[in-house]
Amino acid sequence: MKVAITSTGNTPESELDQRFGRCECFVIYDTETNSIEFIPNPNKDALEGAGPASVQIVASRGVEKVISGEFGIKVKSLFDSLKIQMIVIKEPEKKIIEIIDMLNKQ
Amino acid sequence: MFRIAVASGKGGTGKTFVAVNIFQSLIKSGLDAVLVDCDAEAPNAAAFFTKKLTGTIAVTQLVPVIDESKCVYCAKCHEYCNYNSIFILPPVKIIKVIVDLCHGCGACSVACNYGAISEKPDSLGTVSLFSEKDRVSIIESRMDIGVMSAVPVIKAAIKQIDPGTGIAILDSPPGTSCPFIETVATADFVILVTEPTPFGLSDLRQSVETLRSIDKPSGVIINRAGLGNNAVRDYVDRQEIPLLMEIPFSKKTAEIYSEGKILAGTDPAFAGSLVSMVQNIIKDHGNSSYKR
Amino acid sequence: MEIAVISGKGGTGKTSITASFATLGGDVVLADCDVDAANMYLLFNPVHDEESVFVSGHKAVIDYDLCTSCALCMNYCRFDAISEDRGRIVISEISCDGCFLCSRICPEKAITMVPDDKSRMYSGSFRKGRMVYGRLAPGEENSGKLVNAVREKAKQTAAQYGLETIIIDGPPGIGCPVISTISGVDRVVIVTEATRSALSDMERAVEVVRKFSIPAFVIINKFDLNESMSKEIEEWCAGNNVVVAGRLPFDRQITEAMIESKSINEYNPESETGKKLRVIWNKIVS
Amino acid sequence: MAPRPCRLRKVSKPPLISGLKPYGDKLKKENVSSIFLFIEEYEAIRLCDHEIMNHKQAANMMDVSRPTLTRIYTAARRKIADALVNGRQIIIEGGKIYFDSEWYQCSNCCCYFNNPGKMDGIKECPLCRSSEFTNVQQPE
Repeated sequence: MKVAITSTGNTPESELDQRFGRCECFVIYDTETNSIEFIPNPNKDALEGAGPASVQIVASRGVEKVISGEFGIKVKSLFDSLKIQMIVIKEPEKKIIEIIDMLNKQ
Repeated sequence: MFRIAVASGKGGTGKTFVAVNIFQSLIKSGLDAVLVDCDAEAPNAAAFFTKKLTGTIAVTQLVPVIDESKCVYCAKCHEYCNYNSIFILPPVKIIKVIVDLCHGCGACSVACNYGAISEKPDSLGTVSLFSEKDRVSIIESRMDIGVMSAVPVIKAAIKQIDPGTGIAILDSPPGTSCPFIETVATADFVILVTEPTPFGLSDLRQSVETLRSIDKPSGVIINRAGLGNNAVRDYVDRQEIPLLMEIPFSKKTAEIYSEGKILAGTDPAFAGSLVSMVQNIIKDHGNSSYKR
Repeated sequence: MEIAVISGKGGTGKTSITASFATLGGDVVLADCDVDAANMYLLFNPVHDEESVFVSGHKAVIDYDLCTSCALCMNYCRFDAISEDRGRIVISEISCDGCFLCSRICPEKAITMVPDDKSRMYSGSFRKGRMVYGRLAPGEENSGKLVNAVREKAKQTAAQYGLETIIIDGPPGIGCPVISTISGVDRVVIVTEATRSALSDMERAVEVVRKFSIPAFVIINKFDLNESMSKEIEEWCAGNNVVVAGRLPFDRQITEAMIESKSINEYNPESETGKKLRVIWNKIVS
Repeated sequence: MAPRPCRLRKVSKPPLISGLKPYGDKLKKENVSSIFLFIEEYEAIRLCDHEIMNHKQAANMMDVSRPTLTRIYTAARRKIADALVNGRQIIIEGGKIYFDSEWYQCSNCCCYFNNPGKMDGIKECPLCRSSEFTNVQQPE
């Protein structure tokens, strides 16, 4: 299963980015193969509609879950219709690697 | 027709106060005038008058509707859309229009080679017409909540002015951004209403610079004169901007206004000075024929 | 905590009240999101140490060496931005929305889109903490985006300097910039005054805030200019479950304080207005 | 063969009221039973007759097929007509539904999450696998 996490940088030591649409970077983590991919967010500075455009990026990677600090209204309804689970973590200092560890823990 | 826009950089300087009083004074002295409330975000000029609502015009923009049976998910519309308002996931055949983000530019329907995009009107706001004796005398623009830009509604309101009218008074939106420019660009003369405070001065300066950049003649009315300091007067003198009038601060005036009443209705001297001010403006700038 | 101060109508004293809150709040980040008319810096004279360019959109520009005046772009433009003037195609910078369509369909590739980069964002320090403010170049659109940029910068600044309270001076009206200002904040303060037009504008502002289900507080400024109107506002609030945090009298000292580049709570903290604002502030943050 | 499990219906907005009471002189209080309008039926009426959607749009909103929506809608109208004509009280409750805005908070790691699958209930936190979580309105 693939999970998308919003990140403030492109290393596992980076912290979770609280913004979904305008995060620095998306992390696509595959729980089966343990592979991590970092995708810089091209919509970071989009004038409008960064949220939906970012949904498009992560959804096209086939993720089933997405982890971020907050989701906007438009983003929520899009993920809902795509049946992708949203997980909100309200701890900005959480590191990407810590989140991945949680996902791996049985 | 001569068009005068009443504007102010900052909100609450008494722009609407000046606009409704000028309009009332012109009408009372038998002149042919129309008042256009271009402050589409917060229109309230019409509330001062008891005119009859005689018509409303829905202002819409065209938003795309996608026929999924014709769509081949080529994503060209998405690529053409500069506002991120088309959401598409070709592998799973999902395409959605996010109407809230759409500016109605029509690029997506141009992009589509498969005839899958048609368009439908989506509400942006309304223009209301208030009349007296079968003649439209107040035009009000009002945008819907959550709409991106007031500009299309303002444009639609200005279009409603009967070219045969003598004088049009445009109550402009505050600020110096797009809606303001849209309004003042159609005017022959701009009256800037300010107040003698540091905030008032800072905003006046910005408005003056903006108007200079588009070559619009303007003059200044200092409202609530005596309340603050002389910095605004000094600025106006230095910049050689005509000082059209000073309206002294009085609690009485503020009270009359707060009740939704018009000072010029009870103060003939004030009404008279507004009419002569307008007549002087027209005399000086009447030949600067408005072009768009 | 993020607190946004807005008003349906301009000139209700929103900026002066926000300035007082900044004084009362101790070490704060003050974000001036009234980007059309950012005035807060006049009161606090911040020393700005950072300036960044804000691109507010794009505008179409014609290369007349390539243009054949075929007017195709004119027929496609939905914003009435393109016209013909004596055989020459002209694009109005004012009306152009930056949709890129004309540049895409031009058979001669004569139209290019250039970024609008005249707007600026500043951040710096002032006597009560840090301050972030934007300045929109005249005639620019997308103030909502600049508001977002200012708020984002304010959040970063708060984290960087360990400041807990962010106070936002919002834009007037109810348009897109206002929505950008209040979405996701913890408290919204709506400043109104005792006039008929301010009431109707406040109703619209409350309607917008409702959509976000954020606790809202109303302050009736200059209530004594028309006490019956002020009553009417209070009744409306009571009937619509809106908390009136307090009423402030008309006070010339606010203007006097402004001329001295001070908030009323710095200029005369023991004045009636100063005391009342202190009570209101405590009510809002509690 | 066991009957096919019923697909859960998506409801975007919980009803404001929990029912309606009839009034009038000729009302016989004793032998008139209440009508139970299911929440999915309420939603169908809301979408079709209040939001003025066609059945296809409403079916999309509720995540059911068009014929199912029409069935729910027809049942709802019958019930409302019965209540109107016979002076019955309407009680809005029950039904196989889930709310669109349904969110949970994990008691262990404090994260918030929603349940987009909906067909099967949630057993554990998707992050830390804790089985302790509570239903919340929306993440703050």
